[in-house]
Amino acid sequence: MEEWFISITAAILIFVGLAIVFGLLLGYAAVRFKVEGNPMAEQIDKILPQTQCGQCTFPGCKPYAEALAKGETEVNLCIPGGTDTMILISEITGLEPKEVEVTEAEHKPKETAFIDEDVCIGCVLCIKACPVDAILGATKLMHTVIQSECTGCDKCAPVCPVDCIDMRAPPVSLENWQWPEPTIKSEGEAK
Amino acid sequence: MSSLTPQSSPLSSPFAHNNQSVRRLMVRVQLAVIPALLVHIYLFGFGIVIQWLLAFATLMVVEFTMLKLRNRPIRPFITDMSAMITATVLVFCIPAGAPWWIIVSGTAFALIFGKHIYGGLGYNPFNPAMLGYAFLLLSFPVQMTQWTAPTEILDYAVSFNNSLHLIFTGSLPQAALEANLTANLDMVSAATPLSQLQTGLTQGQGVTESLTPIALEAQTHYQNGSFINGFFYNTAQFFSLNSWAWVNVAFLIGGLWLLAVRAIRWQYPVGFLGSLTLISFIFYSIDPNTYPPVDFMLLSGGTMLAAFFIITDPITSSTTPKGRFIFACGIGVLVYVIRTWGIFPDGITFAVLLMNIAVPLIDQYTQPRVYGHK
Amino acid sequence: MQEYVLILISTVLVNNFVLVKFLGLCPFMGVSKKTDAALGMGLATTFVLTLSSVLSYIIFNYLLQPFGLEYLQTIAFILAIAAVVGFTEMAVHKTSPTLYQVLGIYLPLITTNCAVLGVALLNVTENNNFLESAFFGFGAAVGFTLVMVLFASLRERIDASDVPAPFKGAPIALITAGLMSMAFMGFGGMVH
Amino acid sequence: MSSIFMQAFVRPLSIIYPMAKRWLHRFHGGVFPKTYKSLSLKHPIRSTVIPEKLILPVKQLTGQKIAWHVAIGDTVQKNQCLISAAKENKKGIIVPIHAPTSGVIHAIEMMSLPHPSGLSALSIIIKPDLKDTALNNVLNVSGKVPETPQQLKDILLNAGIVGLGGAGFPTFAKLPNQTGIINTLIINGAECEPFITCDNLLMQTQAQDILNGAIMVAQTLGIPSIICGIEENKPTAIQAMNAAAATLLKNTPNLSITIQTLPAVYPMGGEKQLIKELTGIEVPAKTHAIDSGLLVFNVATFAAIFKAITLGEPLTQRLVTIAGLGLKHSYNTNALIGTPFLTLAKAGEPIHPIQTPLIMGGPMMGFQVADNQVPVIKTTNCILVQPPEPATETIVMPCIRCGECMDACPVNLLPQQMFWHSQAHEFEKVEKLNVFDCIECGCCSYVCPSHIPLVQFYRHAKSEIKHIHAEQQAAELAKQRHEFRLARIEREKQEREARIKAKKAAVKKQASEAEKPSGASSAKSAAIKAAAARAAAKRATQQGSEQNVNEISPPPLSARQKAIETAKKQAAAKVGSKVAPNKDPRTSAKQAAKKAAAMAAAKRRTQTNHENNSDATSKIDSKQAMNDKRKQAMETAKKRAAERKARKAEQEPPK
Repeated sequence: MEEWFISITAAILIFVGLAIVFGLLLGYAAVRFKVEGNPMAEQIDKILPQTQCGQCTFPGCKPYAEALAKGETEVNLCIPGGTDTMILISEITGLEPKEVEVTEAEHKPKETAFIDEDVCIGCVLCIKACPVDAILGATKLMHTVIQSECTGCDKCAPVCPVDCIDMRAPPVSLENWQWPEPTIKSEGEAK
Repeated sequence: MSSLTPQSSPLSSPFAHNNQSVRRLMVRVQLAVIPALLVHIYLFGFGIVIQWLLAFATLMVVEFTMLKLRNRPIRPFITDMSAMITATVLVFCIPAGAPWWIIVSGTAFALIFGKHIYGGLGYNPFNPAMLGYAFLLLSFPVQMTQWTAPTEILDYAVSFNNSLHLIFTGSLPQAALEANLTANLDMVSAATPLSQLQTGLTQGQGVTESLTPIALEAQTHYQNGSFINGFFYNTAQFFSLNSWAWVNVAFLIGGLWLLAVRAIRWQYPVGFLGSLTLISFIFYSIDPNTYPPVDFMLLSGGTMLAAFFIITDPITSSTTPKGRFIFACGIGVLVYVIRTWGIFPDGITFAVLLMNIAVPLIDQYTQPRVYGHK
Repeated sequence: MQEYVLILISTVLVNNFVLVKFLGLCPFMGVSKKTDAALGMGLATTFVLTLSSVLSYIIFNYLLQPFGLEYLQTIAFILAIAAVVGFTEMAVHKTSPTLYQVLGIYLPLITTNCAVLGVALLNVTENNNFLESAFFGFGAAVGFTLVMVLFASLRERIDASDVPAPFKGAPIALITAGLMSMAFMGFGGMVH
Repeated sequence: MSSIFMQAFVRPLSIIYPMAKRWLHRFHGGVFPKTYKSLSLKHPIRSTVIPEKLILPVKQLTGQKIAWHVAIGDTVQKNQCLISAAKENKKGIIVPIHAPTSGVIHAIEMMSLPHPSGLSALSIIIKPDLKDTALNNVLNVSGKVPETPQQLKDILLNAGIVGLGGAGFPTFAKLPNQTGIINTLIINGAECEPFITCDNLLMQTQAQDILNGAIMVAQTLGIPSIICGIEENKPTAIQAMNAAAATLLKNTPNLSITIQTLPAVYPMGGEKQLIKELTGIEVPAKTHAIDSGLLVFNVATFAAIFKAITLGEPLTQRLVTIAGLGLKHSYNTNALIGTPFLTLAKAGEPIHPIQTPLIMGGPMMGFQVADNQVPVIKTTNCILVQPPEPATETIVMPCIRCGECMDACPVNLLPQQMFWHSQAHEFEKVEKLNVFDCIECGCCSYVCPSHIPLVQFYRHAKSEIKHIHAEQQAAELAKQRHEFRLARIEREKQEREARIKAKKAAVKKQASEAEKPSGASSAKSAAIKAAAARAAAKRATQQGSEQNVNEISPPPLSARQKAIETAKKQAAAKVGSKVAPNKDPRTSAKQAAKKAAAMAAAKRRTQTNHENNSDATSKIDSKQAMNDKRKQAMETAKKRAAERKARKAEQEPPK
């Protein structure tokens, strides 16, 4: 009778002892290796295109990055970033990559806002809407877009009462002309 | 031609070319194999020619179907001869008398899993020939160890239709069997020096004893009425090299020609043969009885075939000069390790595959010094 | 001293845990997209494996055997491994947050990594002494890391290859792993 | 230069092992293409032909200001300056353009440029009158060697001299400002590109001018030694230069001039390769030759410098080779800058009419021009009619990592790895492989057995990497602007709250003083009184200063405006006086606060109605006209908006 009684109590004692030892060890480790803040948010923010366009339903890129870091939202909401940003986000957060629905933005060259000056009535609405203050002008005075600062987030066009803003790609000039990538003939289909 | 819009994809410089082409490169390697092929036919009979024809047929079928599946332009890829080299190398690795389905399945596996699954020419990380050889070695160990004996042991050259009969039916035709009886050799096959050495060593014999039986067999060989007593090496009419050594010498000659026409780079043979010689010299000087001499190591099995035709495959080997040297030295060391302590008599195929795995890492860390950089 | 070297060679090359014994395949396939992630995973696993193999030896020989409780060995080993992995996860999170993000879910998954439990159980079946089991654990982990890093650099090259569409991604990786294990069979029979 | 022994050993060996020739020169790699130079060497230099129109493209970057000295319809003399940099131009360098011959400015319009992109730029089109009347010494130089480097640089700038070897970098910008920095001046006579023989003939005919130009530059900048590198396949040129060097050495004792024969390998003519070959110095990456105390110019540039310094003649023409397998007679000529390619090509009697685009430059580094009517510019050293390799695309095989390109690369890069990562779009890896050190010489594509257009992959990779860096910078800038904007909005909110809180506090303070008994200590009440007085006075002065601000901007005050002003002044005065008599301090402070609030409200009211009917107040009778003008503007805007929507609607459905 005592034989199995001893082995059971021994087993229980051993496991309880082990649990206590490991518990203490992990408790000490948790205190000593305390990590505050969440570096992931800055890391994601660094790879977002910073257009502050709000197409991801967040007021800017930083809020979207924090939401991603906390894991509250999807990885594929950043439309201007397209699939490569989505892949980078999924790698950083470790979440599963998901298809980006609106993808035609990826191939077009970046478009910037352009105000048709003879239609603009100087209502200052677009200046308030622009997330990066790229529109120059004052009430009743002519408005114009600083092309180099505009991120192409297209927040100003819908706001304009007289619809005088449209998005235009910069004209191809000697400065921004790019060598096209050669297509290797044999990679394509059979001749 | 006076359109002012930017051209879609302007054909840019350079407009001159030294009209080198992949096909010309591969043809040179193919030519370099011919001396070894002739020596092999002279010493081991026509078995290898039939094997090569079988391999060529399989290669054509496999390449055609694969290119059709990947809808690639058929003509340029079939005539780029790269599959031909894989088949040729594979043919030298298998016994000349092996049954027909050995070479067919080996070539098919090599080309499909070795090359086309990764995207065709230029994308495969593993050497296709070695992949096929490893597949055969691991799947059909019995058939792969029945090497045909050299003709001077068999006392007659295995004629073309005899070996045809052997390959397709698995045994010699009846007539040849009787003629064979007088030399009381029932089987056609014999062990290669390497496997002979290995079995001898495992049974505890020294290097010299385990190699002499070949000479003994030569002794019982009966030629026009008198016994010729062989000695340490199997005698042949000229010098003291056995027939496998002669095949290796033929590969050496072909290889040197390749070096001269710059079809391969010097880092490969120098690295491989250098490291093999060094490591076997060290071990030989430590204990001559358990470790074979240097020249035996260099001229046995597929050493020369590997040095000039297998590891020099540019697609699967490292691409930087320093990287190539490290790649070749690595194979040399691994070959010696597998031959001495492994269970496979000739470790070349596994050594090559193992170093192919390490190629991307080697390329990353052996970049040459760029002009103007430290 | 000589047999420790033999143990190392046997666990790293001859019967490598991933390619010959086929243990620890899920991180092998999961984390091998980038070489630096693979190296990070390898180092973390080395730390865990060596520590847990020593710990499981102590638990088995000094706690279970005297009381004849050998049959409880698996639970005890898992407990030990979980503790070590918990400790490692916190250490990695503190020392290099980037590595912590890169490894992500695969760090806690080391607990369920069959190589880790495999090492502990094999130590018992081959009843290695203390030093042997330490070397055994360390060798297994080095073998795991070596193959992980090689496989990751190979995958980076294959991802950029023109692989047929149905084979892109995991299928071609599995085929490559298979061919790698075929290559590792070359070391077969060296150390019995 | 390798030793004589090496030469003797390599010559026979290279018959069986051709690549042994690579051991003769010091830089890595290099290729040995068929030179085809004999085609155009046999014929003497043809005299200049004046075409029926000259096109002079004006390369203008956005934001550059150019001073135009001519307009359409003016008649110009030869060497007359057409455009030059405007004084207030701050951005980049503008090289002046001179009329190559006398004639009439026919038009100034967008014409196609000789550039691989095929883009067009503003160009001056001159219709020559064939009289060729010239202005002499346009740069009014004294003919003597300029004393200071700055003088030399001004002459070179005004003469419009750029690097004629092919880069086209303005020469004056390459020169240092003080003397003694440079210790070797290199004359680049290598001319390693196949087909091109213009430098060779220039050396044969104008050896004296070239060396004089070099000596002048050396004396001005205090350079002790001059080395001229010429490839060994130009023996007559070497002889001519040696003879000229011998004669000129007599009267320039402290200067050492050496003519060095170089092994004929492509790309010996590259600046860094030539420096390594002649001096053994490796110019560190991302730095210019001048940082290592070296200056390299093409022979044609030195000839142009000599003419500019001695005769004051700007750069208006240059020696061009017109060659190709498609021409019966390849030849060299002193072509005027601006001559269309086709006229020169036709003068070489093409075998069959030219359909394919002409190539500017040699077969290794040239590019196809979009339109054969493009003009000769200062860097055009060759017009190639038909390159040896037909321009049609041959079958491109996948890369077999054979390393031929790596052995051929003169910069010792890894072309096969760079190609692999750029076709897989892993551009950060391509950048790590130092793709920006690639000089696009074409050796790798020349030797590639798979005929892959490697150079174009690297050009694409370079522009892609520049684009990625630009995008990252733009994103960084956008982030800062966004954060600044959020901070500004935050600050404005806080200021408004603070102001409201201050006002509420002031009102509350006044109320609390009213209940407290009047016998409180007089010192405390006196202090409050003083504070309230001071606040009121301050507000009054502020009121006054805002007052005159308003006065400056609007037109002379209308009657109604004056009435408001006087009312405000009395209010301010009453507040001030009330505080003075000994009324209860707390009530006066409360009243002051109420008064201030009222005044602020009044000010705000006047401010708003000041804005929306400012024009109305100024001219009461035109009030009506202003309203309907504004209404009209609104209508037109609405109409135009409607049209825009309709147009956008049409675009939508076909998409």
